[in-house]
Amino acid sequence: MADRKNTPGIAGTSSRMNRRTALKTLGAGAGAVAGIGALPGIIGCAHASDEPIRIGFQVHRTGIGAAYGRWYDRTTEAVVKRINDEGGINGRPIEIVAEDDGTDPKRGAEVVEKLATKHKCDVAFGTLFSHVVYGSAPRAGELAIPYFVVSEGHHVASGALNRYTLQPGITDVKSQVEAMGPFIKENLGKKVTMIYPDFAFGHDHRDYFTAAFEALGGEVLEKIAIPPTETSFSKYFPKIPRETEVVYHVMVGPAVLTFVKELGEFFGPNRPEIFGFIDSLEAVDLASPGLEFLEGTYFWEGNPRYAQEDQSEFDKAYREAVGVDANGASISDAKDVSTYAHMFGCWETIYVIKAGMEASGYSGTKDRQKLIEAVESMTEMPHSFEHPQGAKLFNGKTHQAFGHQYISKVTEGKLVLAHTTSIEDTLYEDEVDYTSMSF
Amino acid sequence: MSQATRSVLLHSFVIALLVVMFFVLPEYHSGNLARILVLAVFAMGYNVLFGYTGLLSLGHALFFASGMYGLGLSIQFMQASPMLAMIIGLITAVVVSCVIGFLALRTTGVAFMIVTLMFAQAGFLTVLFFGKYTRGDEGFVIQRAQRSMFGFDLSQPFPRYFAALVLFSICLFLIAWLVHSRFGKTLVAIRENEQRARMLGYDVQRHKLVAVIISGTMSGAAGAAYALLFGYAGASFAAVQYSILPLLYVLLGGAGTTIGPLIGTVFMFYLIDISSEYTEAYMLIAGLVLILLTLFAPHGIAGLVRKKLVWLP
Amino acid sequence: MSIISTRGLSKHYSGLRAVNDVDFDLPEGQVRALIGPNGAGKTTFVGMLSGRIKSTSGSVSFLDTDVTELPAHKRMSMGMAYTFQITSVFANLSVHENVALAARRAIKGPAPVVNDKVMAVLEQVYLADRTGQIAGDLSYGHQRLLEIGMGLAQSPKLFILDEPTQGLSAAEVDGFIQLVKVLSENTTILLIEHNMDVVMQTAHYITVLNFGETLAEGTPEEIKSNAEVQTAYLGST
Amino acid sequence: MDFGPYLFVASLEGAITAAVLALTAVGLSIVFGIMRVVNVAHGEFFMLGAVIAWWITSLIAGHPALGFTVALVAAPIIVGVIAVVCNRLVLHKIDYEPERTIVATIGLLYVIQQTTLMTFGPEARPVEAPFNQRIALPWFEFGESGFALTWPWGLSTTTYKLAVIVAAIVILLILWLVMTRTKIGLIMRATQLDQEMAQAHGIAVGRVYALVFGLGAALAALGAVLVVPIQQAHYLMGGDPLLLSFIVVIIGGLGSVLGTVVAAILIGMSDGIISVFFTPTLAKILATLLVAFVLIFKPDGLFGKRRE
Repeated sequence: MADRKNTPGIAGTSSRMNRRTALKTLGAGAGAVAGIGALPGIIGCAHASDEPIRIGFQVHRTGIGAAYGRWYDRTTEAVVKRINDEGGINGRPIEIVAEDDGTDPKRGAEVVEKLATKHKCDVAFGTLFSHVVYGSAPRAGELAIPYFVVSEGHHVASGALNRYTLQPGITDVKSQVEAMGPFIKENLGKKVTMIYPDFAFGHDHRDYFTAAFEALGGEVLEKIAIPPTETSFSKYFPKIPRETEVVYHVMVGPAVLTFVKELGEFFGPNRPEIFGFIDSLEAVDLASPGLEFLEGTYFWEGNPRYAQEDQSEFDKAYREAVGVDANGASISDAKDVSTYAHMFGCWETIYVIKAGMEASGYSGTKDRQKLIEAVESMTEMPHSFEHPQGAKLFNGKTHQAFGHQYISKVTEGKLVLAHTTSIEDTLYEDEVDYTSMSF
Repeated sequence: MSQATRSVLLHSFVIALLVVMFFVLPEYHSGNLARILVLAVFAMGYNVLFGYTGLLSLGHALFFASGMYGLGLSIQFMQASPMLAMIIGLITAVVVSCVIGFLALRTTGVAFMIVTLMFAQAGFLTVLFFGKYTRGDEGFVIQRAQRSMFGFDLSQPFPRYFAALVLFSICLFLIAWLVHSRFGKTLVAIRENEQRARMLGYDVQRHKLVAVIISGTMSGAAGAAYALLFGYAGASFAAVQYSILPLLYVLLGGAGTTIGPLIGTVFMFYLIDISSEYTEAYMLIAGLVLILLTLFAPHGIAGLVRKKLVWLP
Repeated sequence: MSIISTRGLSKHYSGLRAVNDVDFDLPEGQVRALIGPNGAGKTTFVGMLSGRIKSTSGSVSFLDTDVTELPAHKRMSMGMAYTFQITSVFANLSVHENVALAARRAIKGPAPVVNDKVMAVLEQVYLADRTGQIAGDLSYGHQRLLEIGMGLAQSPKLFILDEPTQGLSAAEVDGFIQLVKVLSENTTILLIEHNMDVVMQTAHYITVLNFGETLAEGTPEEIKSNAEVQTAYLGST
Repeated sequence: MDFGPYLFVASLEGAITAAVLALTAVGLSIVFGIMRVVNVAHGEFFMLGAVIAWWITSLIAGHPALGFTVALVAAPIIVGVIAVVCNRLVLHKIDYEPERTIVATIGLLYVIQQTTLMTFGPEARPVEAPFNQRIALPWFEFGESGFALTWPWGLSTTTYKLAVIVAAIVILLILWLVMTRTKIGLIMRATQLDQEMAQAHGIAVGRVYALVFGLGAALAALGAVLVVPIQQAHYLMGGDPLLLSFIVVIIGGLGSVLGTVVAAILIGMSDGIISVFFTPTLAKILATLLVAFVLIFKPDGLFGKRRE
């Protein structure tokens, strides 16, 4: 683990302007290191070669997802460095070939095509925004390139995609949302008003949460869908019924901070309980002006942003490798807050790819189907350096991972873990069996 | 050689070249070219209205999306065959362009730009509003099994490329014929001097309406083809960027020329594709190139060529 | 028989009576000149005849049909042609295409037929050697001629010309006078004209407008000797 | 919330939207009215104003009002200068030809956006308001015990939001005075009416254009500085103001500053009030269609002069 000491430095120095070149040199450098430092490992391996494994990285560098993309980039960089330092995959170093998709489904599909046919990548990986996943997945399937998304959308598990698309590194919105029901009902209140963006991601929240919550005997009083182009929100809040006990909010996009701030201004001193998805404040500093009112409210977190008292050694190592401080911000700039609740997915997904390639003896694109079968046969992924967010259960039939969810309470301006759901809370019935589909 | 013969020769040559391209180009580029051909159809549709009739619309995403959703939703919810779905997509685009044309043509100039922009924005929001069926911004995938036409699997490179090329060729010849027809020449007259055209006895409103319908339908055909060939329909295609794109393609390639839209689409596509390999700041490069082009090639790339070859249609 | 006539035709712009209650009859085959001082409402009046300007009240009938509610293009296709006071040609198109656009609307025949007509017209307006030139590059006088040619190409029953000789050289004006004489053999012509020489040489009959109302009507001789017209208009030239 | 207070809150929100919109749009209105060009990069000048405001306030320590005041002065000037440079390097060279201007300003839009992304980053960044107290508002009721004042849940606004409305009114008044009472205003209006005539009278049209373009951008930036404590600085924030101000200018009638202000109020208020009666997205659809139909029935805008 000697490498972990200098990783943050590297992540920190690579400038945002030429991450691509940084990645390239990093990949090459790491390859050289792997070639020398991990010699014993390689010699034992029959089909070892210096030819790197090319992982195509579809990244949101521009467009609405750029804030997420930046941290997905840094996380990927860190995990690749770590793996390459440890000897790569099957003795071969990983090379990341990154292409910006502009957070646009059309460009996304083009990028997948480029990664597959021009850059001859072994696999494609890394998409976050679900509309880009939807736009790109058909092409991945047609080109028969394994496509590992890190999106938390329900698209994969819903059966809408194809055998080549998998989501092994992050849980999906359906399981996240359904798992919140018991906590909200027992600790916050039975009468909920939901505020969510009026597009598919918001509708998923609305539908899955309402169903799960009503099954528990709770009640969703009002569902307020906010148009995605909106920049001011106060005018919608009067729709919140008086008898509301809990306001459930989830917003995405650049206007999130306005949204949360105006929510606070609306309620003033006597607010109901407030439960939000951290998506509303991902990459936003909790100390931003106007957010004081969040004190005492609750958030779902995919992975706790602030290092907790009982922080695992895995989280510690992961945090350090990516270059994130104990408050979830960049170690080089305390105002540069990470998308901590999502970006672990890149780390874990790359490790799943590694495990899959090692299990299937992957040696080249001809082994892509074997790789997918190998991943499909995975089940338990224990809490480890490979899976720092927590233990996961992978469902090979639905191509989706399931895992613990975290609920934190804002305490003295920091998110303090209040509850961890069990994996069982997040499970639901299979909606598809991809393994029965042909390649 | 008469103008008509020259035009047929030129366009046949372009299409022959495109046929050869598929076999010559590496897989990645022929895949791109399939996309470009569909987008060029969109741009050609836009060119009918902007380049030939002189009406600047900022709402063509609506027509593109009408075709896309007409086809997509009928496959998704009626299990329509691709052929039937294509027809439904075209009918949707015809109906939408009739309505928009009828209403928006009460205005001219900048008011026309805004009215079309507003209708397109309303269309985009409508797609989100009916998220239950359209899945809003996420959109939906049209599965491979539903994308076979006449026994060809349109998800495969060869059938897909040639399906795109067939559509493109039909539209190219349609436009080449149009610009030499009385109707096309009247559109140009309207573009050049609407008042004069009216006082020559031409029914300007009717001509404009027909131009909107042809333009909207061609754009809708592109939308439908895009969904069918690439298997995805989503709200981002109805957003305002997709109204700006065909305008850029046409202005870059050369407004009011038959092959300008194709040139502009190729240029813009590869400008982004290539510059994004060298730098993250590819939008910066794209922006600078746009500025330079307006400074040094005001009539688009085809406009530059036309200076040498005045007969270019 | 009147080819065009108006009854009580008026155009009021928020208080200003540009044209007020004009009764007007133009017999078929006549060359009529419409004269009057600047601001007398001549252009507004012919604008209402052609449908370019909507009348406030009154009626227009053309070829015994009430056309008051018909849009301009319908009146044109019934057999009117109109040239603008300020030159209005398709500046970026060729001379040939300018005339062809006019001819095509009137002649439904195939391209060669249209082409013959275009060449005949260009011959008539002395532009036959400039067919390929871009209209915007023509001299002002040639543009005026081109515009007249566009009118001719429609083979109109009624040809309305709004100040056709403005800006023409003396030689061009003479040519124009000859042209009108030839045309008058089978076309009714309504001419707004300031050049009294042209009026006197071409018009069979003259209508004088002043402050939007008909001041006088009569043969050139009658108008010349009309005292009222003298004071209102002719005296001042 | 009861209907009465709800309508009140929505109207108040509408008024804030209207104030910001008026400020942003009036810059475009001047550019559009005088130079007759569609500046697609107008929204990016707005964005630059917000981003520069964030940058300045983050440099200046101490009470937030201090940094904010500096930003209020400096950001519009900086943005105005950038705009004048753009005008000189690009628009002037293409002679303000309408179509080329559209493409060129789209190019500018890309350049400014990408440059901001690379320097400022993709995050939304807040700027602290110089003052910001929540004000709970009372409501009147005729209950059983007669007339009574109540304090409904959520019926509130903030001092800063009210200040934005006041500031917008003041700035617009100053602008109106400049346009009508000063020589420079006279020159600008003369150029608007007839460019050639103005030139004939010895007005340096080129300089006027540069000034107008800079002023238009500076006004957009000023609007952005006022807005940034309510919204946040973000590199993609220019899109909406561009569309909205474009709409406002056309609805108001080309070149009519008064029309622009009235249209801003109309659109801001209708956006707020329509949201009371319909579900949010439906309300947006209706507000959008309203704009379209206003223009269909009044193609020259509310205050536009009919061009024959």
